[in-house]
Amino acid sequence: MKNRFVSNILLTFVWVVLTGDFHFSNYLFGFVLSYVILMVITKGSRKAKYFTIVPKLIFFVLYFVKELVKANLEVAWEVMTPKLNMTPGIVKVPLTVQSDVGITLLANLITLTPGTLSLDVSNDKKVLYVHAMYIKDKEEFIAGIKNGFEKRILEILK
Amino acid sequence: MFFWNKINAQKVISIAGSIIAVILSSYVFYYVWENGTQKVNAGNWDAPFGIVFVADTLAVTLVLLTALSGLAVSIFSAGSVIKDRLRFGYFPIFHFLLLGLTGAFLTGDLFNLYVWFEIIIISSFVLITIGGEKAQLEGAVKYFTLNILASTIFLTAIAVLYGLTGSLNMADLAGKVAAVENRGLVEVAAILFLIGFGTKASIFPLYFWLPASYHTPPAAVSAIFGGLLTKVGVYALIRVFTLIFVGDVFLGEILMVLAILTIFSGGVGALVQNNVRKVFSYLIICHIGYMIAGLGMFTEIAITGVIFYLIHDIMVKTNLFMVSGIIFKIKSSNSMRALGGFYANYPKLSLLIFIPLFSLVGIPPLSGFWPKISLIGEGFATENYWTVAAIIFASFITLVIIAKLWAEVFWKDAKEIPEKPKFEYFSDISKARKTQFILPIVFLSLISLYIGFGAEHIQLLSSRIANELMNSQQYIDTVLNNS
Amino acid sequence: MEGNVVKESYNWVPSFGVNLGFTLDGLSLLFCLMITGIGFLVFAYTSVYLHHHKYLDRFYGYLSVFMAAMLGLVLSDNVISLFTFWELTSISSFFLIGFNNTQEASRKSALTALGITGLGGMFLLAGVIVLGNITGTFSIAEMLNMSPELIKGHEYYTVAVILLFGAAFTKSAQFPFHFWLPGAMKAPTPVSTYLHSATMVKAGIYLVMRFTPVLGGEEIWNTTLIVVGAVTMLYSAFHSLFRTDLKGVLAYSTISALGILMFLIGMGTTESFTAAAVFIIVHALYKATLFLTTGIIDHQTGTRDVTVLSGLRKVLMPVGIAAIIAAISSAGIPPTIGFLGKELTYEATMHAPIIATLLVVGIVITKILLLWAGFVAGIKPFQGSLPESLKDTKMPGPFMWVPPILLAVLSLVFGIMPFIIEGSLIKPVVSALGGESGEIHLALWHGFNTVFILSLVTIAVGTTLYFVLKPSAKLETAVGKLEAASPKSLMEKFNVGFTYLSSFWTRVFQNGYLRNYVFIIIFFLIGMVGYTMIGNTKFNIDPSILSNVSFYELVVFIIMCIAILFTVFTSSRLSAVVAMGVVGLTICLVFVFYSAPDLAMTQFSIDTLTVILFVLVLYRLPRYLKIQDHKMRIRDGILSLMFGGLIAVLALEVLSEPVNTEIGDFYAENSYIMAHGKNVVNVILVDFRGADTMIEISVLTIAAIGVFGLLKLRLKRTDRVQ
Amino acid sequence: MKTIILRTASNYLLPVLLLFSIFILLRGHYLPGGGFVGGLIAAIAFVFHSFANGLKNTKSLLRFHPGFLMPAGLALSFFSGLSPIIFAGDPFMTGLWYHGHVPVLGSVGSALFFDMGVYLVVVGVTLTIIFTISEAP
Amino acid sequence: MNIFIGVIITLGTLFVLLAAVGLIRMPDTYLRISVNTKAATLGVGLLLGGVAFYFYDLSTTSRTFVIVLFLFLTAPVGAHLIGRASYFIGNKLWDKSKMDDLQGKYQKNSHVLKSEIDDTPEDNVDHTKM
Amino acid sequence: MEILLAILVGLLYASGIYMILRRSLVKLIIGIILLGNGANLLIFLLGRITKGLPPIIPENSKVFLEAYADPVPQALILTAIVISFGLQSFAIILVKRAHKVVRTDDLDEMNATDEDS
Amino acid sequence: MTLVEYCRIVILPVLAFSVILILIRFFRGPSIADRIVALDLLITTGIGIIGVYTITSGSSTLLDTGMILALIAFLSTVALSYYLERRSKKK
Ligand code: NA
Ligand code: NA
Repeated sequence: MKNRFVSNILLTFVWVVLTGDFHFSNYLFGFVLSYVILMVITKGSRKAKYFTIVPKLIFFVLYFVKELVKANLEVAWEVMTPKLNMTPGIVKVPLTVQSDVGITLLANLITLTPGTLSLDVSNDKKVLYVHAMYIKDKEEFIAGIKNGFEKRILEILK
Repeated sequence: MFFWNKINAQKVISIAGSIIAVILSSYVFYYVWENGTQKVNAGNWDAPFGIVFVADTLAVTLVLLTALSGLAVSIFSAGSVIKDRLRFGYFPIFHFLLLGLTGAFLTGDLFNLYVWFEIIIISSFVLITIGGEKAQLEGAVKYFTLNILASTIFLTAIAVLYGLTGSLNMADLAGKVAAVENRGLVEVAAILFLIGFGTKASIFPLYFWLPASYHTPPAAVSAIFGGLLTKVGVYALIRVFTLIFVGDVFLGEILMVLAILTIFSGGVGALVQNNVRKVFSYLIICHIGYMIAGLGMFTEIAITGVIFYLIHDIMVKTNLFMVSGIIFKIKSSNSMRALGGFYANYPKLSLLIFIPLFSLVGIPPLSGFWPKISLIGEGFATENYWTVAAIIFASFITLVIIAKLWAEVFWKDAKEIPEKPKFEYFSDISKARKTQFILPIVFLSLISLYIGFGAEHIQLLSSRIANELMNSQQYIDTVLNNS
Repeated sequence: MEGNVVKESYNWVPSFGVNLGFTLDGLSLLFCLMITGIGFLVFAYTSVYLHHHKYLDRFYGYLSVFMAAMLGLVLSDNVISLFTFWELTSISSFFLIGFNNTQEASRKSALTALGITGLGGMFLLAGVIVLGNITGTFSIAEMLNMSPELIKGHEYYTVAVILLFGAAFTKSAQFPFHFWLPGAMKAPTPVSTYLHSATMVKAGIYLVMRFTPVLGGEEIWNTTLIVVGAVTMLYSAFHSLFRTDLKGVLAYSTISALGILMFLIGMGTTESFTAAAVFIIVHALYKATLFLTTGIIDHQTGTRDVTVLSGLRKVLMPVGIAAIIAAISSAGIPPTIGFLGKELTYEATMHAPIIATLLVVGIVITKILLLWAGFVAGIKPFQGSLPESLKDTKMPGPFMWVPPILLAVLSLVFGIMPFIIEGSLIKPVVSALGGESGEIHLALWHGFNTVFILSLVTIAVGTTLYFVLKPSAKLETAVGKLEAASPKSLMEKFNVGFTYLSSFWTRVFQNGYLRNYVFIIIFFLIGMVGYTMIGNTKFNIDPSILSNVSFYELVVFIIMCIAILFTVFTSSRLSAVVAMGVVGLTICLVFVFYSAPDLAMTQFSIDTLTVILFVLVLYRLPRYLKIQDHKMRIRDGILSLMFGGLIAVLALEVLSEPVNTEIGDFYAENSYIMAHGKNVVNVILVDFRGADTMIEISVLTIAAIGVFGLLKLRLKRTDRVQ
Repeated sequence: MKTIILRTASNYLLPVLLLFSIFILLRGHYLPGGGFVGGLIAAIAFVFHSFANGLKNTKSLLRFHPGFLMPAGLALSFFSGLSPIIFAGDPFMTGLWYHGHVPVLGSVGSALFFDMGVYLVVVGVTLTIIFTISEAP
Repeated sequence: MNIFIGVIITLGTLFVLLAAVGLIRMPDTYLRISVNTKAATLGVGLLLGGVAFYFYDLSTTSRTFVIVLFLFLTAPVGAHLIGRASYFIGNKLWDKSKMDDLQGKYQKNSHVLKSEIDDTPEDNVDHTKM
Repeated sequence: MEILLAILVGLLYASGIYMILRRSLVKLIIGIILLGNGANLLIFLLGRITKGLPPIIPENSKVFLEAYADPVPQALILTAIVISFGLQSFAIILVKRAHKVVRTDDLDEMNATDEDS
Repeated sequence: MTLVEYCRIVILPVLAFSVILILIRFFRGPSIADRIVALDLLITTGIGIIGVYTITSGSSTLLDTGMILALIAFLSTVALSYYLERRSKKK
């Protein structure tokens, strides 16, 4: 996977130098172009990982942005309305992801989303303690995280 | 710094470096003496745009004196400063301090002077705290705070001057400040400089850091502090008041009043001290007053006296703090009440110490005497009778104090001071190390004797410096390439 | 010899006009003979007196230095070199008085003597410098050649006279500076003989004599000398009555003699000069003899208590002879030279320019008392019966007893044959003083006249007194009670007072409280700057410099103000640190708004690091003190606000001055073209003003080494004391 | 602070910060930045790492004592200031320039090495101070 | 174009404003930390997006991109740490909070965080007892 | 804006001194830092302030095409800031050591070295 | 109204107003953590202000400061949290 990525970058540079156009858009174009070429010319099982992960990554980012906007609006509403209708609390979310990177990524994404805050991960890495503004139902909340961010992270890190 | 842990190598390098510094500065001194004021443009940018280093006679003289004191204290340090302190960068920082002093004397740029001052104070902070004993730290807190305060005031003064003239080069400022119409602001800037430098020079009422701290670090450190640190403040005062703010009557009067109070405070302070090093500390203040007085009179002869006194004082104060070190090494105390018996037990050493002690008093023809002729004479000529009275008072009180010290430490019977366990007494150390204690004192005493008996040379030098200072146009022309 | 002057000169510090110029004229010759002659005898005497002393070599060393200095003093033609030798005599005297330096009393006397003579030295220094100012030369010969009117008419004439008198009176132990001399008797007797009777104390006399032709003749000169001399001679002659220590008696009578000399010089007539010149010789001979004999008595018997001593003629006959001759000379009884001296003195006094009668009474009383003192010192120990305790007293070696005999014999010889000294010594001296030496004719017998009657009265009354009044410890104690009002104790009280003042002054300023130091410094700054600004500045703050304030700028201003105040007034250290972060951020924003991105970056990075530093250190530091002192806070607050206000006003004043951007423009123009950089600030840092940066990184390095040492270095117990 | 999140974050932030610091250093001659800020950022990067992973780990990452960077940086700056004396006979700190365009850096001259020296000193100083404090009892 | 930029900048500003209001209104520390991320994410993100579009060149675009990236990388870590620290120093949850699963899971001395409450209650950080 | 900045500078100086005048070591350090900030800002202000025109030569030009802020004060302040940082770190450590050795935070109790001994 | 004017007249004041609100929180606390959070948000807002200011001044080099702020601002938070934790451990 790493090799692919490096090749991709190198090809991008070759493209940029060849065309002599050093603008950002040309880099981007070169990257996409060499990505496609690499995808085409690579065979075998190793192919799968790098070339499936990039689209997943893109979708993941989009998903995150969606969540971000949604939560932002939610919190905005909360702040604007005169009465506080929150039901906050700290929820223990059991973790499926085991790698440090995965846990960190998950925790950070949760934090970045307004209204929720990853307080800490237990030392045995089994649970994540999340502070949230709206906990209508604990199980539902946990499921939301597990089926949302966590599932996608697991996919990417597979 | 690459020899961090090799103490002996550090000692050798330090002393060798100091010798080289003496040789180089002697050469530069000779060159300037023969060929007049020189300058170097750092980065090849002409003044006032780049930083310029100017070697006029005053600067090279002080550089030479710094190198001489540096050499003496370097040798003294090799013998007296304990291993642990050496391991923690004593020598590199000591040489940084000397470098800072040299730079401060040579620079022709006001902000660059500030930066050199900072290198001086940070080195001195480190040297004053190195070892971290209780007294050292207590003293250091005061030393630190008041010096930082002084630096800030100095910086404030630079800001005002830059705001008024847009320049930092001292020669350039000379012309530009003269052209400023709002004289009140110029005067305020001058006062800010006076307070900033005055704190470093330890004049009244800005001297408090000095008696609070100078006796706390090892004697070698006190020696270099006592000899040079306050003098760089005096130098800076001389420089700005002869080059940038010239001939302001109001300032002259202020300087005179401050000088009198400085002399008085230092004198009475020294009178009531019991610790030998504190006595010397207060005497530093007292004698700074002479120089400020001369600066306040602002005649060529008075400035000659100031310069002569400066030369004498650097040598003798450095020496005296080393003397205090050797006294401590012998008896493990610096308290006059506790000390005694030196004359009986160390007659030769006592006679050696007699030289700096009575040079300080200015017993003619020892070195401290000559500049008083100029100062007292000009005091009368400029009708500053109170200043004359103060100078006479100071000479007298110095005599009384030193005589008392002599009687207590040298004449009085040796008291039984309980031996400190594990204290490494002078008598315990090797001959080579004893030499490292005594040699620098001999060296500086010889120089003091030369200043006294060869006063003609020093007087010629001083009057040439005074002449250059009073006729600063030549300095300005050299720096700004005016022809 | 008369009028002949020998000159020798070596340029020493020509820039000051200081040379080692030596001139031997009549006045110098008189003193030179005393110095070398008595010096020679004292050297010989000492060889026995301090025979087994551990530090005899040192003693001879000091004595030689003194002798050289004294000779230099009287021979110098240059006032600066005269001063140099003057100070050297003080210093060598200090060492000689303190020769027995392990004794506290000895040290104390040495200090007192040095203190007084040192003070005089300062007067002399100032005096000769003033003289130099008046005359434009340091050469005495040149001063003598100047027209006296020029000097006496000068505005500094009085100052010069006062300063010189200050020097002379202290050195020559005139009232009220006399008290160091009795104290100096702690020195070994040869020292007392040599310095404190024959030579050093006469340096002041020499000085006055030397400058009589230059400065003398004016009323202030004469009157002061007469009054001070008269008071001194009477006061100390009277005081000698109450001493039981032989050396004490001698010391007071010496002071009295010195007073007489001042008194005589002050009259300023040829007669008085002659009298003075003769009396110098008289006194040198008899007083030296008496001191030497006293030394022998002390050395051989171990006591100088005159109430104990008697009958010593039986064991110390030759010494006794010398002493008795000296006593007779002292009493002014013929055929000693003392008689001659006294006659001349009376003669001169009778012709005194002012209140002659009163002065005659004074001088006669003095002489009577001195007669008593001389008898007590020279006759009393040898008279009467020898007490048991002194039976074993031995004669000392000849080196000890020959010198006093020689001196005593001289007293007789000069008395009988005064012409020996008349032409060789007296006349030259008088002419050096500006007197008419032609009028002088010395003879033992002056005829039966008023002076002779006065002499007879003196001798009669004095001798009677000697038999009536014996020295006694009781008297000494009784007079001791009066000591409280004596100059000595006044001086001591002044000393105590001054020391108290010194401690007080030192404690007030150097009181150990850092905040007081800061307070004084800032107070001083406000005072000075404020005074200057109120006096000089125009307060014309140009409104055009106050460009419009946007809302966001106002907000930044408000935030910073609040954050600063919060930093100052919060009671939690951590909150203060956080608030400083806010301050830092707002400063950073100011830098961004006003075109200084580099500064903004650096400021912010450094603020962050400072917070980190604080945090790493803070929990090892104590919480804020809970000290509430409202008065102090208000005082400090007012001071701080004044300081801040001053700086703000100063800033606005400067801003309304025209701006000069010459340097910045040069940098901007050349930044790319010559220094190949476009960020001018960076180019300044690494190129135009790279030297600053070089030093600055050195500062950082030193700070780091310092921190490292401060935290890592723990002195071992053994090193802690080094 | 033993939190997984901080530790992991520090592992990816450290290279980012270091890279950024060098970026800031190199562009200083043309745009805001330079040796000071660059050095401060690099130092902050290591300090951050030490918060997350403990001082020991950070030190083992560095392999040498940060104090060594101080003389090294001083020497580099000093010699780049000295180079004009040696190579061109010009006064101390006169700029020496390689006349030609180098990608990313623009012109290369003694000033760049000078700034690098500054960078090293700042890193060395800051780390020495902070590490010493952290270790002190 | 300018209108588009104006709109996203306005939106960004509003989010920042709301975060500020939230900071005032939110009743406990944890909630305040939570709303904090608003400004850091959408607010500043949109503002800088506007800047990028306004200048529309590589250097500005990359710089704004880097700023946002840095914020995304660092803000959550900071929030995590300060949230954790607030729990240690005993900041209580808003009294209308529904639950506190963290109750009793931290060890006072070691700061070890457990996934279950174990048998060392004396060492557990417990806000109800503080 | 100059007047506001002047007031700020004054306030920084005032608060710096006020803090130095207190008895606590920590306040002393804070005071020194505030004072340093004040001095830097004063240089900045007296070097005359210019809005939005950093002294950086535009990309495709060799000289400035429009007005620019005076770069000199900025360079000076940069040097001053860094130097103060060095001094302040030393100060902080000094205070820490002093507190540890002297065992007090009260500056009033640190006066042994001024006493006659 | 141009965009630049809009930014200057509307956007910057609104952001400045936000800053005042944040400052109120900073002032009120009550816990030190709240102050740290307020500082954090203040810096983030500061980045936004710098961004808008680059538009009004037309000088994009000022954005560089924003980069530094974004990257190292949280270090203060880290350090302060570190402190709070160690302090609570000590108790
Ligand atoms: Na969140
Ligand atoms: Na620089």
